[in-house]
Amino acid sequence: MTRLLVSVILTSLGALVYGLLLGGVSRVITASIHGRIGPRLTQNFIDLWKLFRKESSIHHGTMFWMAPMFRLTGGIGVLLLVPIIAGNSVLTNMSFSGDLLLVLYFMFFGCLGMALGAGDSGHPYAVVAVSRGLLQMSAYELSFSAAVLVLALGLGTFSIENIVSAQQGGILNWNVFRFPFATAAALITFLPMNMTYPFNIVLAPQEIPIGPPTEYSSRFLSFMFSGRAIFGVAKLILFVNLFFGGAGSWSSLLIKTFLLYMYPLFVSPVFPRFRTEQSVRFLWFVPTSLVAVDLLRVIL
Amino acid sequence: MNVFYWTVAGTASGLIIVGLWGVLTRKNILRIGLAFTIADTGVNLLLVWSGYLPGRTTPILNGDVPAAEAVSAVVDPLPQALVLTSIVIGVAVAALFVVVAVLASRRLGTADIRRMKELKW
Amino acid sequence: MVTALAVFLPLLGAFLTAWLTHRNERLSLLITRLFLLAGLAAILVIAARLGAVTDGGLENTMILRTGVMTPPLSIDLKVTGWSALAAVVVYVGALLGVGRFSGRIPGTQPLLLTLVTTSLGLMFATDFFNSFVFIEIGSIITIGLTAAGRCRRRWEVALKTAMISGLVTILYLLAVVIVYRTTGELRLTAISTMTGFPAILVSGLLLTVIMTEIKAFPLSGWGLDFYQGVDKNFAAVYSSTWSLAVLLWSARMLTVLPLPDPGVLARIGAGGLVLGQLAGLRQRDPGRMMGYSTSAYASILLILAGTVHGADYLSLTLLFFTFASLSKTTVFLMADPEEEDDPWKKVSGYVLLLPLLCITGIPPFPVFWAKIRMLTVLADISPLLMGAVILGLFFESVYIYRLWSSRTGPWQKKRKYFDAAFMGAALLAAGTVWTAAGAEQGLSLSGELFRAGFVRDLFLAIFAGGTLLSLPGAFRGGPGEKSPAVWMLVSGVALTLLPLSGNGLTFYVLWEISAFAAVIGVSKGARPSEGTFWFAVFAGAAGYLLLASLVLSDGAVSSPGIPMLLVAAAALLKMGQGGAHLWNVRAYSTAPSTMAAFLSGTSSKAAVFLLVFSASAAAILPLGTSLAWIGALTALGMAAMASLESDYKKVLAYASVSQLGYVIMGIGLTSVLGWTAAIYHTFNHFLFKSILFLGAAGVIARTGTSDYDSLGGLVKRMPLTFTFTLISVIAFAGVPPLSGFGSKWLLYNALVEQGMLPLALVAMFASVVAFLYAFRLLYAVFLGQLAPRHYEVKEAPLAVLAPQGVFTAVLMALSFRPTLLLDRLVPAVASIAGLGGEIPVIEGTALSTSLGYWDAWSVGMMVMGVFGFAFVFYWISGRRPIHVGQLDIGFAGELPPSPEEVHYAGDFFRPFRRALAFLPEIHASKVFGGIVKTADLAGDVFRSLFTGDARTYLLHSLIILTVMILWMKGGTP
Amino acid sequence: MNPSLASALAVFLGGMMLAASVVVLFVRDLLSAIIITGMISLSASVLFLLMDATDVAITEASIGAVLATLIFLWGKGKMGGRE
Amino acid sequence: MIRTLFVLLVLLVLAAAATSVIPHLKMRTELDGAGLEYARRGLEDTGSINLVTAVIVAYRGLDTLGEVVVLFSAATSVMLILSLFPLGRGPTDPSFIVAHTARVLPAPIMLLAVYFTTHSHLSPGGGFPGGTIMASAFLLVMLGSSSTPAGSKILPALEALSGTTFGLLGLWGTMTLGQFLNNRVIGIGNPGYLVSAGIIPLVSLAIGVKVASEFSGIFAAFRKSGGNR
Repeated sequence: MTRLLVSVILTSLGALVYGLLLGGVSRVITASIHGRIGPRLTQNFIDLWKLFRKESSIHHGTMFWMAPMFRLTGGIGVLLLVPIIAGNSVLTNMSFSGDLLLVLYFMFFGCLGMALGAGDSGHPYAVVAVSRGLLQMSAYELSFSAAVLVLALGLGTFSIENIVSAQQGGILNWNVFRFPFATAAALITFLPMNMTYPFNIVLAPQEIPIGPPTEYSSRFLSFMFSGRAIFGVAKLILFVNLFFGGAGSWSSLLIKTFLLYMYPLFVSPVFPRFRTEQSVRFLWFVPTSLVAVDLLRVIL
Repeated sequence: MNVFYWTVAGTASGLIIVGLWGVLTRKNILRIGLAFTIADTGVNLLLVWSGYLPGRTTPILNGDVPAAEAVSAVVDPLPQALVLTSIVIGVAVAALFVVVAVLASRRLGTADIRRMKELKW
Repeated sequence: MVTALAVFLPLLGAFLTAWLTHRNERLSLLITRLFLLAGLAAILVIAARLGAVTDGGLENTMILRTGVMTPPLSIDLKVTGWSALAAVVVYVGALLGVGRFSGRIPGTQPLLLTLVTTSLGLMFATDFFNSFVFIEIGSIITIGLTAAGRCRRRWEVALKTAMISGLVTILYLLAVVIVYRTTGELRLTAISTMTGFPAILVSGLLLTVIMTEIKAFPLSGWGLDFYQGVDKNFAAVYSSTWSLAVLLWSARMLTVLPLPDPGVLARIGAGGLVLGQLAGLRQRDPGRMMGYSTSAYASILLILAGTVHGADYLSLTLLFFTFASLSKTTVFLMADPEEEDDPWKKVSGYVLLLPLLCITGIPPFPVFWAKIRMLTVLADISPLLMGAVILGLFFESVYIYRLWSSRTGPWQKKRKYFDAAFMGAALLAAGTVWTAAGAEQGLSLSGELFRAGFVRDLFLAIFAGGTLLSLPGAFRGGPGEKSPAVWMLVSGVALTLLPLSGNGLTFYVLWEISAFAAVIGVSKGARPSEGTFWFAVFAGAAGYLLLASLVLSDGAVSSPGIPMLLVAAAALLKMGQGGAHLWNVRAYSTAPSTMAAFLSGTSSKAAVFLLVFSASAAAILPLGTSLAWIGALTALGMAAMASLESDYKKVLAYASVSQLGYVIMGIGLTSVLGWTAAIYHTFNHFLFKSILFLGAAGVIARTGTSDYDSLGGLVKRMPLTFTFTLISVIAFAGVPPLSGFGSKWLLYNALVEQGMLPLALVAMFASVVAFLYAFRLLYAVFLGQLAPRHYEVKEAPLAVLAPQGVFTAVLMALSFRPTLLLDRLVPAVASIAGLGGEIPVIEGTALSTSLGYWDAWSVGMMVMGVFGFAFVFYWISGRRPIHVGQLDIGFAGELPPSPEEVHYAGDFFRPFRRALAFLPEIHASKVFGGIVKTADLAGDVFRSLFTGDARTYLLHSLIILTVMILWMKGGTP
Repeated sequence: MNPSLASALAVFLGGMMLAASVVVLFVRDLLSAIIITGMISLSASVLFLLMDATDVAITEASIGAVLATLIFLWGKGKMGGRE
Repeated sequence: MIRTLFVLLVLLVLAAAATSVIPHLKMRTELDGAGLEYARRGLEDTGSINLVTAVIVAYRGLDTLGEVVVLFSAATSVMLILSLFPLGRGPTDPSFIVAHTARVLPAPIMLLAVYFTTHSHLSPGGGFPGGTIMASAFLLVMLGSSSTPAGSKILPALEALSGTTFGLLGLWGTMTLGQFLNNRVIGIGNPGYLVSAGIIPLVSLAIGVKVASEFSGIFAAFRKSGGNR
């Protein structure tokens, strides 16, 4: 019990640090692509601390109040439900409580909380962003869950651990090779999942300050940032587990997640931003058709 | 005697057909009433006709026809009895029909049945 | 002697009053009543002597000889137990109507009294020509009283009736000629000995006469005009005297017709029933509707004559026609003849309810027993015929419903209505008791129709609990609503008894009671007309499908094959699946909110119950996968509709149908996992939909609106309602750790286990779309800006809040310890024969299959732990934030204009609509509108037969006559 | 009566009646139509006599021919020129 | 025109279809069925020489009662309707010829009527033509006077009386012989005499009076609402 508690706390903190670090890296790289000087690698830590320490703080109501907790819980929860390193009994954390299905649905927890908070703020922009975000989510979840279900059907299990262990024994056993189309689809959905170009209309920096959390500031925002960073890492680990053979060791975990994190950076700047309905339609059809290919392979 | 027999039958049937024809095609309600009367007459003829036997007499057993020979001497009394009823009924219905027709044409301002169809469908 | 008195007393009275009425109208009326009462006493004595009330006495006979000698020379009047009972109805009808009608129009008593004697004479007549005389008297009096009636269109009606009777006279006398010439006598029984072409000709003539007289489609044109145009108070007398007499005489005539094949009658009747009632579907004039209903009963007579024989025939005809006549009389008595266009304009629906229910044959009214007996017989002969009859009856119930539903008049304590209603109710109640006691198939609430066990008990708990918890809020209707509490209670009690029913009949009766009580409950809403109509139509359709299944499966609710298909269709309709959601959306949104909660949360589970138990009894589920697909597509489509909808209750309605789609999906899988998922979700849905609708009830009660655009920010005013709604929304969205996820987990396991990935995908997509409306619901109603007009809004009434609390408590318990339910549910489902697939394993709080695992308890603990940690950490890590209002937002330095303008709720998911634009717009309302339009068009084709020109009606009769003669001639060598 | 005479009379009367009945339908003047209908009734009563139905003949002559005609005449008078 | 021809076509098709019945309706040479029985025992059973009357009043008395009721209902209806919806224009002054004829003719006409009515069991005629002729006498009286004749006041009473008599005569049979309208409640006497055939003369008289009062009632109603133009 104590071991579990320690592991949970350490994993969460680690994921937070790693998430912020990755964010910093991405900002640096983006800046260099743009030819700017850009922020420092540690800028995200500084921002977080600044927000956390800010004295003045307002809230608009109970849901506004609770939303950052929801967000944080959502992020940490997903992280805890995903076994981080295959075979490491400690770092499986809470993954015994449920399988892939639970993770899939638990990913909504944080989103829902944040959306509610945004709604409670009473700010129309926040709600507009929520509207877009939910729509886009509904779109990418279709193809992402399709990809996941194809894996589950193909491997005959919903258990992430089993999925990971099914990929052991050589790189060709990785699902990225066994289910290339499903993986491709999942990688496409990875972009809107992280709200990067061309799927960043939710944040739409030119129109809406920062998307749903428009009204948030100070400590509330720091919680949200933390939640988001942890959630990002959790998603990376999930992808690695599902498609890239899982991580047998710390090093492979870091390398795989880092590479996966870098992939949007090199893809997204190429595309212009989709309008909501465009992204929705794109996500409904393109990745889903890809999955369909693997689905037919599995069924036949 | 067959000629007589079938002539009456033909006349009766003809009257029924013409009467119904009139009922179904005439527009003036009073004339429709007349057509009904004609058809009724035809039906009555047919009824009496159905009780007719050749070479016999009225079913009244007075001196001319002894009661013992009635069976072979008189025509069938039943259809005649029925026709009596039918005639009276016919005229009763006709009287009512005419009264209704008169009032209908007065109230509706027309005797044309084609204009008496407010109730339909 | 008593017989002679019973028949001729009114006639003597008529002669007397013909003289008196010129002198003293009131004395005349008194004498009329006295003679009628004396006659009634006489006929009651006869009925008692014949032992008519007991079942066997219908065939006992008493002869009244007239003239000299015996038939065939003279004429007998024959009173049977059967006709004696009908004669009682004639007297009662006359007594009920005579004061009303002749009170308004002086000088009509002699005719009314004569009509009674004539009706009795016709019912007792044994002689062919004698019947003719009676028919003529009846026609003359009908014409006379129609013309004397107080209504604008009397002349037209009287003239048409006169012309019809003229034609009938001619055809009948022709038949007399042929009968007498070929048989030598005129007894009715002689007709049946005829053979060869004369038999055909006489059959044709008499059938035409009968069909015209009883107003069977397609010879019903004049009858429709008659009922539309005639003085409604005369129609009251007419219905239970002359109309009844003609029906019963025809019932006897039809059995003696020397038809080559009596089955022809049934086909003519069934065809006429379907087409005639189809024609009536679009009818708006209430009087004409009654005419169409009469025509339906005429067709039923033809069907009975063609299929049923002996004692059954007697009891069925008696049941059908006496009670229909009596009900019709009651209905007409309540009409106000001065109101030409809608004589029932000012009448309260309550007063009309009983007789109209009786006419439509809703259990437990006597006509129902006759109907089900008839259908049972028909089912043995030809299921197709039975189907046609059921379809026709369904059409009838649609326009009868319309007749009822447009009665919005308040309950008036007029004596006029009271005595009619009271007597009608008393008579109907007596009849009900009589039939229920003598009904061949008894009702039973103990028996093994449904296998006792946990699943049955679970449904029992749902029905009982749902009713009890929805009820408190129903006592006070919301704004503009009336209280549906009584009807909810009736419906709920019937529902609760449903799982206990001992046989199929009981089940059906309870089902129907529950349905029609619910219809009335729904009609208490603020703008009920359309919603209630569609609800009634769909509930009616489901009921008739169920009836068909019941009849076909011989006492059980269903059996393999077609009956099971019918049951599945009924359940789908009831649950709004596969496009049938039209009724849910319209009814839920217009019904009183608590009624909607009851319907969606509790009542819809009856369909699940039906499907589960029928399928498990039939051991197989036809459709199977297709059923699952219907559920999946419904779940998806309705979720999308819910996201785009802007009315609180409509959203909930769509959502409800969408959620039930998962249930159907699970049942369609026919595996242990699938059914576990379905039943688990059923229970879940019961909880969260009840909470949601009750919450909506509270919101609407306080704000008076259900429009998203006008709501918002209510979390500040109704925090408890919001909390309950939030919890149930999280639950139905399937977000862990609340109970909805369990349903999803079980369902996906079942789907993947069966290898149905496409289905799983659709389900997954539907559940994601569910987020859209889930959030929108919470946001538009409770979050965002609070409109100034709602500043003073109070928390919802305790009557809806407390039940929500109870539901929420159960929901939370189920969320954290789903094994409380699953521990019992899984073994129960596993023991149902015919279900394949693996059985999930439960260990402690964890549930696992070969695919995956789920431990709700530990998930719950984790979420609580993390959330609690974050909360506490926030609490201790710094200063409390300051609360500011919703208008105090960063608005680019501007002051937000007004809360309403800032609240962004309308067309919330516009991009979604745009993204869907490539789909052809298939709205259920359009589809059903199309169906209705097609039916209307088809009905119009047949309606257009009735041009209103009396000559056309005569021509119809002649054409039918020609066709029948040619047909029968061709049929026999 | 001589059978052949009866037959001849029947043929004659029958033909007249049929012709008259068609005339009733198509003659323009309603008054003539009513009178002709009365004539048809009278002819019918002759046929009744020929068929040995004395009672019927008397009744038809008094009721069918006279009374009905009177009633229709009254009706025509009351209806006036409405067509 | 098309309608006229179409209807004719339908009727002819119907007639043609019905022609198959002709072989079944060949002329009879011998009585059979009920007719035979009536001819054989009619006189014995009823004591009426006129077999048609025997059938009408005795054997099938119920039909005749019905017939009377038909007339009663029609007359009542007509009177009712005309009293509810008067046509305006009351009686007009009779012409000279009519007035004089009306003074002379009624008596002999009445005589004929009474003969027909009371001798129904002996000779052709009977209550119906008798009653009609009575009514025509009344009609003449009515046409001859400019006001409604005094007789019309007692019409309803006469009507009620005759109708009730008919009904009670019927019930008498039920009470004594268990057969409604049996004519043998009193002896049938010697056939051929005026007082014979049981209650047939009585019933005929009742019928005659009833028919007369009904038709007179109709005439009176017609007259009241405007005479013949």
